Amino acid sequence: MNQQGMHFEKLKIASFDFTCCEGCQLQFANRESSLPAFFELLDVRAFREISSEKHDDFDMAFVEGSISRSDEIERLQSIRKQAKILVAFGTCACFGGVNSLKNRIPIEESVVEVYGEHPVETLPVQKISDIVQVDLSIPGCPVAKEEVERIVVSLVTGSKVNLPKYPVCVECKQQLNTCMFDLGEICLGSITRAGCNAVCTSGKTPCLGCRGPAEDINFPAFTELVKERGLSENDLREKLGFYNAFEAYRTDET
Amino acid sequence: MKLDCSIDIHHLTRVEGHGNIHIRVEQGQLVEAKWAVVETPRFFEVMVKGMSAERVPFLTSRICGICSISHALASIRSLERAMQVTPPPAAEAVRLLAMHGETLQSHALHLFFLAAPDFAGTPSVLPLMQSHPELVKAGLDLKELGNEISTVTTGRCTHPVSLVVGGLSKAPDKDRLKFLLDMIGERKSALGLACDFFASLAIPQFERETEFISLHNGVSYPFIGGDLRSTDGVLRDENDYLLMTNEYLAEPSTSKFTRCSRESSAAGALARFNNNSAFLHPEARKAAEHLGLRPVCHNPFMCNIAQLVECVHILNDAETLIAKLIDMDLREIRTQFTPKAGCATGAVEAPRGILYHYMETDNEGRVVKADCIIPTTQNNANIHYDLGALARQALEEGKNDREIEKLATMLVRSYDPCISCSVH
Amino acid sequence: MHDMRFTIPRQDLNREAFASSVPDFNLKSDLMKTDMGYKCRITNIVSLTEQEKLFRLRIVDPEERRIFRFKPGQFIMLELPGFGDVPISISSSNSNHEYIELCIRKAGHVTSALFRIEPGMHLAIRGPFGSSFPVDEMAGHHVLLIAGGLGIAPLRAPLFWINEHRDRFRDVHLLYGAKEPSQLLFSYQFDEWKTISHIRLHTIVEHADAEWKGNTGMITELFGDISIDTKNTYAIVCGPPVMFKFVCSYLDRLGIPMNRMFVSLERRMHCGMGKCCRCMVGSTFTCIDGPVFDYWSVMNLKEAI
Amino acid sequence: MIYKVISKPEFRKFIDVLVRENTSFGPRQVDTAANGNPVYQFMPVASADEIEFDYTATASSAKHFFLPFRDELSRFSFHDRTFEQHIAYESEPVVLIGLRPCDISALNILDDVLLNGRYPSPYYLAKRKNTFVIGMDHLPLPDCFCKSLAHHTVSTGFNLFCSDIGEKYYLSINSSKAFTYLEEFQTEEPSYEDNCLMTQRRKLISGSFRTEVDVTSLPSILDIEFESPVWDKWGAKCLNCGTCAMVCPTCYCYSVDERFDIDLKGASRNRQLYSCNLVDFAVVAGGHNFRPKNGDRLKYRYYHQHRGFAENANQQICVGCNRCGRACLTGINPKAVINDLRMEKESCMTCVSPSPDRT
Ligand SMILES: Cc1cc2nc3c(=O)[nH]c(=O)nc-3n(C[C@H](O)[C@H](O)[C@H](O)COP(=O)(O)OP(=O)(O)OC[C@H]3O[C@@H](n4cnc5c(N)ncnc54)[C@H](O)[C@@H]3O)c2cc1C
Ligand code: SF4
Ligand code: SF4
Ligand code: SF4
Repeated sequence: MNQQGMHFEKLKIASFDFTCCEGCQLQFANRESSLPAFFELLDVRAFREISSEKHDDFDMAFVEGSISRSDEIERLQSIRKQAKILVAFGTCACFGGVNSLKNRIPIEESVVEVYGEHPVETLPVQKISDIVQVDLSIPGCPVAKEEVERIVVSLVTGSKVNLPKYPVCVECKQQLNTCMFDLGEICLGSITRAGCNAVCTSGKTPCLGCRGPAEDINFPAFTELVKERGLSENDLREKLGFYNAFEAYRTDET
Repeated sequence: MKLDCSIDIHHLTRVEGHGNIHIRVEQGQLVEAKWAVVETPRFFEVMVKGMSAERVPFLTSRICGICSISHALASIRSLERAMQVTPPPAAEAVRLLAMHGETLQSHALHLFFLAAPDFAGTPSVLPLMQSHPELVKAGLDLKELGNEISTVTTGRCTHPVSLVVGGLSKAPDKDRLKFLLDMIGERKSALGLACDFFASLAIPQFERETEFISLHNGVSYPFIGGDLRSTDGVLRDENDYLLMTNEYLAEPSTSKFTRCSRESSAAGALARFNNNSAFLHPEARKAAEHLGLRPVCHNPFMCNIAQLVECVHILNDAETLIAKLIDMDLREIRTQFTPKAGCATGAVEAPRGILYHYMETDNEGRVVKADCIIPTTQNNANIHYDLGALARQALEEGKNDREIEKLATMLVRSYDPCISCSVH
Repeated sequence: MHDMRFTIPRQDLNREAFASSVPDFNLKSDLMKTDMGYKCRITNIVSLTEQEKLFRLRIVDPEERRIFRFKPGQFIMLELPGFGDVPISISSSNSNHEYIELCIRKAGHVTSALFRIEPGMHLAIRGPFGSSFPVDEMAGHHVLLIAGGLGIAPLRAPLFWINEHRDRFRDVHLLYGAKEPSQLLFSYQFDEWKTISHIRLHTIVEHADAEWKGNTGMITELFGDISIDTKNTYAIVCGPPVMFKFVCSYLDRLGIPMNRMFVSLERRMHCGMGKCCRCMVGSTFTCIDGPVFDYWSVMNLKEAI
Repeated sequence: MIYKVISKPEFRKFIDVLVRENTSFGPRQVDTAANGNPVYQFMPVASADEIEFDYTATASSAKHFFLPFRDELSRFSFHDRTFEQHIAYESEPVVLIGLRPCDISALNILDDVLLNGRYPSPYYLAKRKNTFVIGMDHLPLPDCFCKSLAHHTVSTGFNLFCSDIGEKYYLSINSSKAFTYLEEFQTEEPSYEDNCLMTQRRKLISGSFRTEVDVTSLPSILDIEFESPVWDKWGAKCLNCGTCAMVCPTCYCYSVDERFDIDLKGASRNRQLYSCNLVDFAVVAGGHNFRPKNGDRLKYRYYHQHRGFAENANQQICVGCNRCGRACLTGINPKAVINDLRMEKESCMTCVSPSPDRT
């Protein structure tokens, strides 16, 4: 591809999934009107969900899902060896995602609960960066395809790949939404990284923080505000724990 | 020379999730034919424990990236039934429309991205973008329409945001509904093109007598709730889902298998069609005729065709539904409720078949026990037994190992399995 | 009934009409600043070091070339379509109307993209923007030009001016410091400056290499070499904030009046027009009130350095 | 200016015709807050019935009709080694109904900033010229403090302004367009009685303010208190969420980004409203942040609102609508912050310990 006198190379990508719902990978096939142009930017070397072709010579690996079995660890490590750029793709990959809720209960209990006396192998859920080095994180449950498109275009052209550093409230206010706090709900929008176009609060459901913490958040002021407004601390705990994205900030109290 | 072969497909491509096919033939005799699901288990039934009812649909929708709306609605239905909450009629209409969006999107994805390459002999849809641009465009147009319907009704196409216990957190915007109506009008031609393409394909001839199970309500083509009915004549109440499924473990699969009156049964578009073809929109019935689909059809490859017929139904039904919604007062969309203890099943027809969520709540509306039975789980046994029968028939027809392998993969894909879902 | 549809005729909104509706709006050159750039062709690129390149740009349209005029110290917004625009000081002579030169360091995303382009390509500039060095006021005085590292880029414009009007100035010293000898930019012009323009050049590096025979240390150490009549001296200081903090307070102690010392400030900028507020320092816009400030103003700006 | 009175039913008729013919926005109730208060926003309206003429104040200002939150400034299309740049300043005509005096004052301030400076903004001008503004007065909310900034009345910047004098609206007509449109409807010259009612109305509004913020000599106080602990105190509460700036009618700082189209055949240059409270507002190449602390950033918003502009045009740009105060989750509001600064100043003058906790 030549544009403006510069030469751009297609991205040699591969997409892999681990413990997850595959909803993020599915976004590759969404935003149909720009799909043909989108795939023009990619040289898909391996992508089991949509293609039977499989080659090992990719530069960039999109890794979806969290890690919860020993074979997954091995598979991830071999992907890391091959990939020049490894992308943690989606909330499960970036933070562990909803799967991490399992970690609240001892593993054996979970196995017995679901599989009775036929045990299956399973480990506590880990995020991708617990196992291998991650070069780029694209959070979201699911990832926002528009943002994925933008990032892919940036990678192809060599322009800046950036996620917003500010929180969801900015986008929420731009949509003229009524603040969930005014509707009596705890919302994680003010501590969560924007980029989703405030999709949840625009649908009048509180932000559960799938995109993880915004840059340099004021977590103490946030928990203080929940207390001051007399909102349920149980609810706060449930929300902060939902995607495991605020692990680093949680204290025994929250 | 008698055929000796061993087909070992590790992580079948172009399906959602991880599944393996093993077929072993010695001296022209089938020794083994096996379908194994090797997906990593996620333990949603454990995760959901202790969670407040209002949060549950947001969690369970994450069971599946394709049919998240079905999962959300199955949970919502079980919780609403458990706590005796009646959603307002407008909310029910919007939910049905949301199901239509999801089904259309899912069917289009399956038909064009996952199944069509088999018939065209390409590894994926990507080469088809060059060789069959109109066909791919038709597929994308339909898929986009499905996604747009989901977005207008639930706020987002994957993982809905406004489906909540009690109704909807936000009503769809009427201007956007009107826009959908125009979009449907425009995209009917894409559907026609798809029907002509699939009518021209040589669908493999293979039959194995099967018990087909789906929802049934006796008045309309079923999507949300109703009785459980099988083509073998079983009819049960929604709450008796366990008697309809009889889950059992089939190692090494991490997904369970089910059965009803026979060794296996099937759910999905074909099952819905076989049980409810009378309730299809007349246009869809016409399309079925054109595509050579008649109840009760026992050829699993015809699943693809049944999905296409359902797309016709959906486009036409969505039109009526949207027109109705535009005339409705959409302010009353959420019933406030007080949490209470209870238990119930919520069954919906997900794109791949009947989906059950069973939930028990405590006084605060927190889930104390949950059970989810996924359509693909209900198809696993059928896929497994079909594989054997298919291999046997192919051997009789003198097919070689490559042909058998191709047929086997096509067979599994026709079921449109959603594996990570089945190992939730 | 009147037609209640409320519209303003389209032609009201095109550029010409817009310009006439705002008093003192000098159509072409002002619009060239705000949105529509001057399209330029890159005629030449010189690699100065691994991190710095000198770009020569020629405005494509002859009429636009005629309009574009700037003063030493001003900057332009350089637009690389698709990548973005960045503020860059003009590093060539303002009496040269054929082309402009920009000395650019690879610092981030837009500047890195600039490093991938080749002569012949087109890009755009908006401007010129900002305040300039008071070269007229400086006439008749001694001049100290002090540059650290890339600071030589904005200093080249006043340097050219002085060279071209050498007889108007008394002693001119150029004090130039860099981290390493290889990072002294424009060394190929040193002889010309010294012999033809009679500029006293003093260089210093922080880390010498085997070949380096000159001074080593911080730039302030060069002051020992020169004697200046502080009452009759103007100074221009360009370089990283830490440097001019040191240098200016040193010159202050030597007795150069604060309003005769000039610095060029850097901030994040998007518009160059005092609208986006990204470059606000206190109540001052770096882009329109600056980038050239006298040291007195800088001292009075909170957060300036 | 021409003054008229119009009966309320006739006024509704006028509005109805106007909004049916044009793309229009007016106050509508979008929600009911948990405390029972209605939440209003300027929303699309297609008939007079959809407009809440007796609303209180909208949660977000009308700023985005003139400065969209996100706006494409220009487009580039690429050909080989060169490109074309396209700019469209046009904007569709819009009718805005129900703006409060403070909202209109805010537009006048934006006019000052964006049209009267050295580089007037054609984008803004196009929108401003193509918007028909109908103002309406109201009784202040308990926390409105526009009177402290003398923005509770307004005499320019609108096409038509309506004051509620009971049975009728008292109209101030400020554009020929408004005058011509109204010719089709029944209006009357204000009678002596109408004028009295109007004076009473003004008095009533003026006397109803319950919040006062002393903004005299604020610019210099802010200057002196640049290092004040007050900024740390409020900074500790600030979430850097930008909500205040988004809802504010005069916060106009922005950011620009450029994006290639997905087919790489073109690119767009976009403006996005930003806020000095956002964490990366003052970050430069290499990652240095000139304002690394919450308090620094919060301070800058107050500087810009209450001091920054003062040096340029000798007016503060805050109009006292208190939208920011109402929207701030942690309760940061101009009244509290400014009072704190004043206290700080006064406590210093009397040599009392400058405790930041004292309010
Ligand atoms: C008045 C002025 C004159 C300058 N003159 C020169 C020069 O002659 N040569 C030179 O090499 N550099 C100069 N700079 C610095 C140059 O503008 C930055 O290095 C450049 O903006 C970095 O952009 P980037 O996209 O490569 O970096 P990134 O870090 O990717 O920056 C992204 C964006 O941030 C903004 N930004 C970041 N850093 C700066 C900064 N320091 N100043 C202004 N905006 C910034 C820009 O808008 C840029 O597009 C000057 C800066 C100013 C303010
Ligand atoms: S609803 Fe959430 S995201 Fe929106 S403004 Fe309120 S806290 Fe922020
Ligand atoms: S002052 Fe309030 S609204 Fe503004 S950024 Fe801080 S927390 Fe958000
Ligand atoms: S700073 Fe606050 S009170 Fe002042 S104009 Fe803005 S939103 Fe209104």
